[in-house]
Amino acid sequence: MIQTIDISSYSVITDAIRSEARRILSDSTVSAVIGYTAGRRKGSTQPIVITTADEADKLLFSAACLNDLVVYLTKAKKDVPKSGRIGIVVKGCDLKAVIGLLGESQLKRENLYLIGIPCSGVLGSLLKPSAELTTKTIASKCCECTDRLPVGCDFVPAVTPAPLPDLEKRYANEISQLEAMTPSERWEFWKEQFSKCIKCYACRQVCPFCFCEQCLCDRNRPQMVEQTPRPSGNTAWHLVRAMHLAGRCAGCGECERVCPMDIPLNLLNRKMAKELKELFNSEAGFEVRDTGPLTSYREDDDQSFIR
Amino acid sequence: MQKQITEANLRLLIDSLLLKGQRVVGPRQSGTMVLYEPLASASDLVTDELPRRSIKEAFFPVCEDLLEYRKEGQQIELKDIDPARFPETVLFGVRPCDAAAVPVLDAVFSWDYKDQFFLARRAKTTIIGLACTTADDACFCTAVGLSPNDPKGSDLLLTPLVGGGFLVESQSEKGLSFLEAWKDRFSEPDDTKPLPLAQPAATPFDLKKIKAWLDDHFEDPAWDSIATRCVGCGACAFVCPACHCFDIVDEGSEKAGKRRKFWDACGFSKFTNHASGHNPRDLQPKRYRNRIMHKFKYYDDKFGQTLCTGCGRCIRVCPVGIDIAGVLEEIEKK
Amino acid sequence: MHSAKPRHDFEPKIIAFVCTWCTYAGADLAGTSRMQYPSNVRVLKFPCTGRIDPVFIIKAFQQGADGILVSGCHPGDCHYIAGNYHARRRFAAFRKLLEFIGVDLNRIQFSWVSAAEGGKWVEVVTDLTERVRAMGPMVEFKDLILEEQWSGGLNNPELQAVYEAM
Amino acid sequence: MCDSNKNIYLPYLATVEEVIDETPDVRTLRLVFQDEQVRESFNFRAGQFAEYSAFGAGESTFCIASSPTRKGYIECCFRAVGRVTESLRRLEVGDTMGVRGPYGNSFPIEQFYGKNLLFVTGGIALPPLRTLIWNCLDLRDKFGDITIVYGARTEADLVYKRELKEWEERSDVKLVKTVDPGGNGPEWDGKVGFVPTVLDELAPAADNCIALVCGPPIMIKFTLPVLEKLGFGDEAIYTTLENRMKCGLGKCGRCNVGNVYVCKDGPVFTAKQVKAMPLEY
Repeated sequence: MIQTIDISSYSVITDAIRSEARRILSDSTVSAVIGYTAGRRKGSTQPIVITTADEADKLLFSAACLNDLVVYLTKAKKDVPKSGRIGIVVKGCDLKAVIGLLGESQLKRENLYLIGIPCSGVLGSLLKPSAELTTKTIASKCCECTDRLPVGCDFVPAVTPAPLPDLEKRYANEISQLEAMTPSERWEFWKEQFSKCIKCYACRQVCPFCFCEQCLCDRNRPQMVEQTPRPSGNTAWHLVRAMHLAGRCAGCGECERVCPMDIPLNLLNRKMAKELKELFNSEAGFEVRDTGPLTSYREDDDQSFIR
Repeated sequence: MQKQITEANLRLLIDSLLLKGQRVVGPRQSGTMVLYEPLASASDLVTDELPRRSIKEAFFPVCEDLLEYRKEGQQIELKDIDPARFPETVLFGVRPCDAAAVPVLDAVFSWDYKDQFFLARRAKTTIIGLACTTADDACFCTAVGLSPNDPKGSDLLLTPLVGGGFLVESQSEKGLSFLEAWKDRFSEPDDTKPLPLAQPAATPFDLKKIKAWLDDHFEDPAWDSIATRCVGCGACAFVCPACHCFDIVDEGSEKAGKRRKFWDACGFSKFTNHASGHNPRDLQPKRYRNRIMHKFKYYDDKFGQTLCTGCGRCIRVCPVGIDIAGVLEEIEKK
Repeated sequence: MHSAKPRHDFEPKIIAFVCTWCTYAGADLAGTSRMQYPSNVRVLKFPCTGRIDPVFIIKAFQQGADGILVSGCHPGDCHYIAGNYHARRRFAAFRKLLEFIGVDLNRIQFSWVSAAEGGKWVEVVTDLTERVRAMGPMVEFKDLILEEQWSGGLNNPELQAVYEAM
Repeated sequence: MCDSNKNIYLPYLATVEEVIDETPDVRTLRLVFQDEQVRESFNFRAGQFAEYSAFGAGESTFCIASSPTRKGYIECCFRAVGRVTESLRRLEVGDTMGVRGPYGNSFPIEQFYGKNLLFVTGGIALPPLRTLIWNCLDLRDKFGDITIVYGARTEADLVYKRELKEWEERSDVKLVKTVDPGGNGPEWDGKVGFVPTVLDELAPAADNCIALVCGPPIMIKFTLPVLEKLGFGDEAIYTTLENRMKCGLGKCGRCNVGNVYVCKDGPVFTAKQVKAMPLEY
């Protein structure tokens, strides 16, 4: 039964963000604020970098504010001004990306002014931006979200998000469905998904953790992954990305949302997160860890699979 | 020549084409989206949604082999691709914004050197267009001089009629010969009224004025405010019916392998990266500027046409919500 | 001198990623002590198991490997102190990913073989070769190489002729 | 020579006839086409380029370094910087490689008849002008005096050392070779200094003279003002642009500077054309 989700708090949040942005820009605590602004189409939003106080009224927060703005802080985006302290609007899932990047010393906490959002969920896709937020159109990541109230931010609008109706845990169900399949069925499922990929690299370009100067898959000396969008090269590409994100991915789900071919990429990352939690009891959360699960070890790690 | 065909006869026509071993490509449900794909049977045809990728793929594939090489000792033997092996194809249900882009691409692919990979497929393909009765707020074909029932590029144009069935208008020789070959499926047009066409909510752009601004605003701070948010992926270029840039790479070993041509996009940083590391377009706004310039100025300078048909796909798939219609509006106001 | 090798219809291609300090030396010991083991294994020498990147394993499968062996120093013996500990975690995670996309994990074997364990090396290689031989060729990745997107597909004349003849 | 149903991406096969190491990392290959018919029909003009295939690695773009007046072979000169050039470097005499071309426009040599010619170039940028130099020397009487100003970082970086000697010995050519400060060995007989400064000292007369400039962007940036100071008009200065290319024949949309396609409208441009282009090269 489809229920609409109460997001009345978003208008209060929008005003709070605007006044906060105006304040921190006018007394120059920050040199720029990265937030969301309205797009041309009804209900659509775009990321925006504002640098003056009177631009603060452009900021808003709505159910269509899906982007993980943290990608603009990484060094992959050289053209966003990096001087001085930067303000940024972050939802709970985005904040986990900031925490991950702090742990990997890509960002410095003192250069950030985090505007946390008490989030009641966002849309799953912007193909129809004016869609109403319901239990059907809500993003899959929000159904399993446990961090609605961001922790450790510089400013959080004093609003408590309305309790969410209980939502079907889509990722958990899909992963268990896939795990129940036989290996050849799983291979067929993923072969069909990966052969749809057209190598547009949107999943890499929006990912806050994909900040390599030159991606392994863009190199040809040595050429480890095929460049052409053929099923074989696509499979290798998505496996390499899943391994590179294992233990780091914060679950912002942007890779899956931006894929023009609707490939369920976040399934791979959620599965790896689940396995790493079981194997090494480590999870991307709100506390800064300077070594991830795959960059540290313990003497007594499980080695039952090793002869 | 005008004819009429009922929904049932159209499906029968598709099935008989398939039985003849003809490849029929049309919009088909593929998982959670609609894509132009080869149809297994007429029931696959979906006519109520704009496919996620454009029809350029039927002429300019995502990835195709250019040649095959094999090395014996110091000698190399090259195997060419025989254009006769491009499959004869009939495209059903092609949207006017897709069909209109194909003749635009003819210009670049036959500029001095004839790219047989595009032109041979073009010659072996019949395009049957389908007028649009629904549009969403991303469509802006009327803003770039096209319309929901624009015959440009289609060999036959189907216009949905009230109560099902389609009015068929032939637009080219190929369309006429197709009607001739299958005349028993078609009937004479009675005067049933066509369904109301879609009205995209976009006011027409003055493309000349936009081009004039682009002519002398290569260096302009506006590009930064427009394109700083662009993250440099290729989604907009790959779903676009008019973008035609590609890359060529060898795949295989030194002993044997293939040379392949596949889609590329000017949004990528490595698109113009020199071996010395120098990159003329090092920052993202410069790359997005090239996209707008190529579509609305360079292609006009070279071939007198606009490399955009207003399908709105790039607006729908852009990860950061860059809206090309919004950008054009902003430029037009300047 | 060595017994006549039994003829098999399927000879699996096994790729062994080994660390040069322990397992490679162990394999060398097996050779110098005239131990017999199947020749299906191709050995790739790495400075440490920590240097073995999962993308190498994917590449090996793409190039036609039917079985993969990754072997290095026992925990604590690593010449670089912690290379094998990191590898242990990395491959524990990578196994789960491969399993999730449908690769049969019996095709991949991880082992610790020290420089003195020539016998264990022979044992590991022989077991893996027999196991993979029983499972048959690794078809998933081999078929994948031939897959195309629909638009790039070409008619092959022989198939077309057969079709018309029907 | 592009009949309609030919695969325009199919290269001609050519055998490596001779390998010359110009500097430790720059090599010249002399190629002979294997197909008799191609050997006869392949004619090009000075300034055109070709796509050279190292099968298994890909294709690379270099100018055709030999002169159109020398029949039966073509030469290319490259530095081993990437996957394709490394693979080309591994070729020995007798190996096969692919050549696709000739592409692009060329130097309007007919307009240079009766004029003096000033060649200004540096490092590995000599090959694009060398084809023109030899072309003019083979029709020597059609031109006024020919001056060549050629510089490199060090003595070892000078390319075509044999031919530099030849040009020095010829009476109808004035060669001024230079190395960057500190790059000269003990018995270095040429000048010492950057090319623009050496050109400034030389101060060749500008009237009835065409300047042909080719070199790294930094050299061009400092050479053009010197030429303007000496009185060379924008129409009288020719240069070639190097952009990343893939197809070489105007399809893959990669080499454009503004609306100019370097592979179709170039690579040879006058300084006037280059100044009209947006700063995107």
